Amino acid sequence: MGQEIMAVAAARELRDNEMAFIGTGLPMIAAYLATFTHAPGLTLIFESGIIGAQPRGLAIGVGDFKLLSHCQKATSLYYALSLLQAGRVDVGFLGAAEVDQYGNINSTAIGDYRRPTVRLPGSGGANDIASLAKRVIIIVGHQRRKFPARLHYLTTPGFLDGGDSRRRAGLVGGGPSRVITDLAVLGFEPVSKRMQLESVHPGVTVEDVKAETGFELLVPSTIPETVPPTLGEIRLLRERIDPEGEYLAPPQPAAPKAV
Amino acid sequence: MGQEIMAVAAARELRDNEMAFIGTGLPMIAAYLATFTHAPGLTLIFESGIIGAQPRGLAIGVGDFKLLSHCQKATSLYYALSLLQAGRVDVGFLGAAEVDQYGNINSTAIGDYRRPTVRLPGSGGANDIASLAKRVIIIVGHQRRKFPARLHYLTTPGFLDGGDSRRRAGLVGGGPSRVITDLAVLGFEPVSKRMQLESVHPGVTVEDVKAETGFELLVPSTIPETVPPTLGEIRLLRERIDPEGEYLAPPQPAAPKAV
Amino acid sequence: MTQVSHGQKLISLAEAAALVPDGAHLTISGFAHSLAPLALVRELIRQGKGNFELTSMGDCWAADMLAGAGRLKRTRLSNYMFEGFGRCPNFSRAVEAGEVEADDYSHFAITSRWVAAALGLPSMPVRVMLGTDLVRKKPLDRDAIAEAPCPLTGEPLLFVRASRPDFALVHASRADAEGNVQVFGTVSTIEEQARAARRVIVTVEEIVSGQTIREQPESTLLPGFLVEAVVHVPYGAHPAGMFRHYNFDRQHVEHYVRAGKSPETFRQYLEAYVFGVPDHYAYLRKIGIRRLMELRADPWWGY
Amino acid sequence: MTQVSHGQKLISLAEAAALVPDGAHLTISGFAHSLAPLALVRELIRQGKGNFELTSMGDCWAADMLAGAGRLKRTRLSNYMFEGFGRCPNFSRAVEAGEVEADDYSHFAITSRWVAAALGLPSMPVRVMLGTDLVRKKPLDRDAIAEAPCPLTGEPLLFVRASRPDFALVHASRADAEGNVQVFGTVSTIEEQARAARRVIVTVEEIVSGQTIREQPESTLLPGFLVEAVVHVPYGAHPAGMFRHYNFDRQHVEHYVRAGKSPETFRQYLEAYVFGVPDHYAYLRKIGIRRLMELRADPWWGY
Repeated sequence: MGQEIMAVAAARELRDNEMAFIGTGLPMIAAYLATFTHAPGLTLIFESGIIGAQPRGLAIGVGDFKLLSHCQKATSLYYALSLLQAGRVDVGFLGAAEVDQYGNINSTAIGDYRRPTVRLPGSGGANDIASLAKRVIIIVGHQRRKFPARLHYLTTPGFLDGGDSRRRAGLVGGGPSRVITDLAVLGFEPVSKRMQLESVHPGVTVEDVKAETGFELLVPSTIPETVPPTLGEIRLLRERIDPEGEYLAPPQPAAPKAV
Repeated sequence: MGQEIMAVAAARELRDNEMAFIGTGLPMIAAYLATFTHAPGLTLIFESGIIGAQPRGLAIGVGDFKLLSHCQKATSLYYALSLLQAGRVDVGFLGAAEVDQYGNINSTAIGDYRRPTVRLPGSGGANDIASLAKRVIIIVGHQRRKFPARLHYLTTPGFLDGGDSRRRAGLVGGGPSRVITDLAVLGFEPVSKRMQLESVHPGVTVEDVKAETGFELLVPSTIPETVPPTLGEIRLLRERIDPEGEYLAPPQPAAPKAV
Repeated sequence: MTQVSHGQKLISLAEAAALVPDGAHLTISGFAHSLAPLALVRELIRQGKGNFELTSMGDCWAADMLAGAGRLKRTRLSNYMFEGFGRCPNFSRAVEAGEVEADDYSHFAITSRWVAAALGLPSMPVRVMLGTDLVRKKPLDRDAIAEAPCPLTGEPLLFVRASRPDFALVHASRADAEGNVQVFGTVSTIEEQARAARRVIVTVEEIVSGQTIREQPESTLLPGFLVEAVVHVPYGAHPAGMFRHYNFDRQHVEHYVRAGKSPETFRQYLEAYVFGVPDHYAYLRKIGIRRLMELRADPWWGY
Repeated sequence: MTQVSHGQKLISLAEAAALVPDGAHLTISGFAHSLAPLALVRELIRQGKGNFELTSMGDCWAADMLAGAGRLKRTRLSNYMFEGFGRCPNFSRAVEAGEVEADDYSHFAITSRWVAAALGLPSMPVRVMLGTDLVRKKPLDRDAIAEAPCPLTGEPLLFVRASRPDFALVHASRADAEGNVQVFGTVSTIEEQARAARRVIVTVEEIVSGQTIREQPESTLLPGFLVEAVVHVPYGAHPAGMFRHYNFDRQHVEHYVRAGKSPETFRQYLEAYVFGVPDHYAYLRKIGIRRLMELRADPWWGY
């Protein structure tokens, strides 16, 4: 259910006819859900060079041949990413190993950069998406170690040091607009650019969110509950988009799969 | 015969396995001749985006579908010209409305630039070729008005003001190596970069060349005669490359062509 | 999981021309005698549109027709020439008469202005034009170029400013109703022009299904999101040609070049082929079915 | 007028690996589980080659194999991840152990370093990496980037220096004997890598005639003059896949990732699949014909 409400909350952030830069996993599920509900005119772009994908089923990655087959344009990584720099991409999705109070992300290393405790995959297109898309939605599990006071490495820009530091650095994209977790939906206070709570998911308290956040979170006086998934959304997720439960917890114990 | 000796002299400037940026008319005839004689491994590139052409017959322009059909790579103008900037092109050919003593070329305007007496086509890729190719061969009819002391407009760089002014301007290509006319073959003195006579065509005197040159030409003490076309070269030109006499004076009065 | 079909972009030639206002800054496809959206240019002239500004690489045909009809105000260009037939008669005369302002670039530099815009950069560095009058004489574009050293190596470079024309007018081989465009053969600067322009109108030889496009997504030059409108115009480049569809019309080109020798004879040409025909099919009827059939490409050689 | 055939570029896999010296600076094709020249990488390891430097966008497979075999000295990279299977085990462990030096970029910035080289520019401006540790922490490449304003607009930009690796190692769909290369599907950064590198070696699924290439010249990614050597290696990307030829081998990937969990088990993997097989066909026999057939792509969907 945590996964499902994240997918639904993310899907609702997408508007019809937008250009969306998509990663795999929950962002892809959210994009499919949006396409089947309120945003049929969404154009899906993947950094692998796939433009206007018409995917048959869930893909395991942005390079998946399922996304490539019968897309509108099969091209290069440089082409896809240059669409971002040209300001043509409305919204991008990002995951994170760590995210700080200004929406900056670490996906490179835990510990010292030159001799890390854990070497992570690195930016990939994440820095590009976060630097350049009109807005960015971060999807991340809400655990205290993932919401630290200070990142080990700043891979991907949110609002940097807050205020107008992002614009002053020369970053032309709009920055993160939402952080969607399994506990809550968060946003950014317009002037300071500090992260603030927008809504808590059903059954979650403000204190639950604070307990799993390693920095001081802005909490407006009234916090609504996240609008829960509708039955229609749940059915689309479970029956049409991810019937095997590859990304979402399966509704019942999965049968053993043939290899 | 003037055209034929120009084509032969130009062909001899090409070496096997070079990358050659080709225009239409005499440069194309010269390239074909080189391919059929000493340079079978020549790669022909056209600014229109045609790489590795295998032309069936003479083309009327660099955009001709005869060049495009069954080439190795059909691409964009930007791609073709960027090969020049990457230093991958050994030799380029240029025509000229005017050429000065440093091999600078005008192909833009005669008279005042803003209100010219004669508006010419403009640089096209000529400035790019002359700026960037390792060496450039200029092919032009030898008439005094085409060899002026001062250009009306400097479209395409030769050695600019001579000496090392070309390098100082930031131009990375080697500049013009030869000027081939219907009277002579000319080159450039290595230090001053002024144009100097290299050889005169059979039946032409040094005085003939000087009379048709509007600036002071460097003339070394001994000037050989241009090696005349061989019978084999003449036969290739007249029988195989340009049997209709489209660019070379036909060997006998042409029959009226059907439209 | 099939995609819901997007808004239809197919419109008529008259509707397409009506989108373009007087005084617009245009960039138009074309290289020598191919890829020119001449049916659309004729319709613009027919509708009385003009006072245009152009940014041009190889659209000799569009530029010369617009100049000859008195619809061209100024142009930044790298080359206007009718390959194999000499100078563009109307354009040359208009510049010589002071009726059209011109500012010259090299092919690579003018294209780099579109590349900068396509890449979302304020400018692109190039190593051309340096030391020449292309840099020194800039009646229109003094602030569009700057010599500056590479910040990393100190090498001298020329930075050319991103150019964002109001419209790219493009003729291509085929498209689907969502505006995905494919081109057979060389693609000239169509991609750079379309990515640089604020709005893109494409005329095509054939409308095909989205499925046809998606069977060869490697061949898509312009994805649908770049394209605002698509117009089906067979022989839409005539008298220029389209690789794999038809050759340029040498007879008609010679006729045009002769007509262009004087304003009087060119006015007669426009009367006959633009004002005197109500639409593109009337134009094609005037050219004649026999001639159109003669121009068709051989399916093996593509021309 | 037919063209005389050029020097033959077809060589064996062993000959191709022998061209690459110890300590070379490499760039290798690959995006996620596709386009990886893994037969060539295995042959490099088999021949004892190592001490390599990499400049990388998406060649997770090559990088992880080289790191696991102790052949990788340093890398500038934007991302190494086995999509759907987590981190690259050997690479991550090697960095954590201080055995491999890493310097991080974004995809767009590292690719722009090849774009600069491809275009013959000393550097390219980008609007990414600004404000982050990708700019501040540069153990290898302090002088490869510089923040500087656009000379025309004053906007803040990051200039990244042209990168010219010694070799680009590429796996592609098909080529002819002159080295003209075509790729089905997305092309990752193959074009930028091949244009940036000093020497280019391409392994391909199929060798086709020059005529076949010339029938679809629009599909040629690398023209022959860029390519020094071509090697025919069917299933040369295994366990990665090739669009329209075969899918990546999920079973084998899972096996590899498990083996990569410790140096000991990965040594066993190398023994079994690299050192224990004399050549690529022996490797394919070990994978098994039945499995290779299972991986074949459906001709309609391409996977």
